[in-house]
Amino acid sequence: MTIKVLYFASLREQLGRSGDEFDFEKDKLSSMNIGNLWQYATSQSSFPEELLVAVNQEYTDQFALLNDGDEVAFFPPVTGG
Amino acid sequence: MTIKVLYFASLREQLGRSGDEFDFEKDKLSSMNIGNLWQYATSQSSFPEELLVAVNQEYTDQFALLNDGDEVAFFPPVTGG
Amino acid sequence: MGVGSTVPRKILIVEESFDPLWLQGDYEADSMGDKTDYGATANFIGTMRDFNEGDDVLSMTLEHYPAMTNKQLNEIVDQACEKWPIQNTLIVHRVGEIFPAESIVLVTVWSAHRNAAFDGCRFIMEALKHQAPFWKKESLSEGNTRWVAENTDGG
Amino acid sequence: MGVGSTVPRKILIVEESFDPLWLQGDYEADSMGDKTDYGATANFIGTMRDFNEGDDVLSMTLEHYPAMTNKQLNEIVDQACEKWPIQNTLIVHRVGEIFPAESIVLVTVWSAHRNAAFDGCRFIMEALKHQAPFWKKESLSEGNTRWVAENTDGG
Repeated sequence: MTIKVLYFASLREQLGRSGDEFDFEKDKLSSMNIGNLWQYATSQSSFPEELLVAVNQEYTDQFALLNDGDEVAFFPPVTGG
Repeated sequence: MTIKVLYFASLREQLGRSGDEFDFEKDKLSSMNIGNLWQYATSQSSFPEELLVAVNQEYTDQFALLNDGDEVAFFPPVTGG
Repeated sequence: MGVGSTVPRKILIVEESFDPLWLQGDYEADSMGDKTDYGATANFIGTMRDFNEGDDVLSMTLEHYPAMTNKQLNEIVDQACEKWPIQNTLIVHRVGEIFPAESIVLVTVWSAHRNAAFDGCRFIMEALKHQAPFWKKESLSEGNTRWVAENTDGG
Repeated sequence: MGVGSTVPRKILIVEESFDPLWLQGDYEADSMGDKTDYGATANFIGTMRDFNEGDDVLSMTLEHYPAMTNKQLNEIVDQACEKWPIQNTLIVHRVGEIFPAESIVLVTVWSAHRNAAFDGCRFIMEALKHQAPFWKKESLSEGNTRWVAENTDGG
């Protein structure tokens, strides 16, 4: 069960990497939500209030569940335009 | 005492002319307002509700008074842009 | 007169077909070319359609009251500049005979901030439609002509 | 998917300096050149300023999340097209290193009616600012860099 994780902008710089690729057991993945993945990937105990998250390029929240092959992106508030 | 009157668009076509130039006695002019001028110039007894009027290129209404040398313009609703 | 009247602007009444984007670029290069403090430009282009009120329109003739047009458009820009922090404005309006797909009007507003550019551009455009002394006469495909009766709100 | 997704649009992410007015004219000629039924075009151009939060900004670097950028911008256009009768939309957004007075973003909306063009353009621009995954990092004149924290409403 593969999960691809991407980090952007200031978060990418803080973590010192632009992404991770994880291989979870099926049982473990089905018990995880986005908040758990964030803790697992970054060792940060809480989910920052302003942190944005997208699964497969669509916005979602920390309570969303995960599926095999998902691309999960964490990033700070967007500042385009 | 000279008053220049201009007519635009459909009003110009209805009247068959683009303007008039009137020379009034001082006493007569000082007793006239725009509504009176409209009647005098067009022989129309009432001031049409949608008719617009400008004196010296600024919008005003039928109750405004006149001064020597004024340029008075009557026209239908504007439709630019 | 308030601060509005000191804000730069260009107001152009043209009798020939014009390219609004080219005029905007040209004016921007001339009057804003050395500036790096505007963050927002909003424009509106009105284009002649080939239909109106259910009829095919072959061409239009735009009449105006030159002395008043200029005065009114300047006053409208002044009003916008007193409401919003506008840095520059360009207004171009066509007169004479005009054909479908040709540009009728361009309003461009430059500002440091996007709300001012959006609001200012729309304010000027609405005020122009309701106050500037222009009149449109349509030539219909049936061979007759008619004056456009009134501008609608936002139509 | 509603009617919105069938409305033509072009979404362009560019890594080099671009001329928004030229791109708009070029796209209009390509995709609207044979049309005589649009009466209103509204656009917004965002330009890099040389100051922000009281500091001199020498340049900016724009990062984005390519796969999501495209998806989000298309969804924003779809939403606009379901709200208003929009005929066509052009969005151009710059990424990479950018300097003062260069264009960051262009949003153009074509419609038969001016309210739809104005409202649609502004809706897309606001949604882009708050939803599209772009991030700006400023290089300041003191030699340091900083990430822009947040887009303001209409700033």
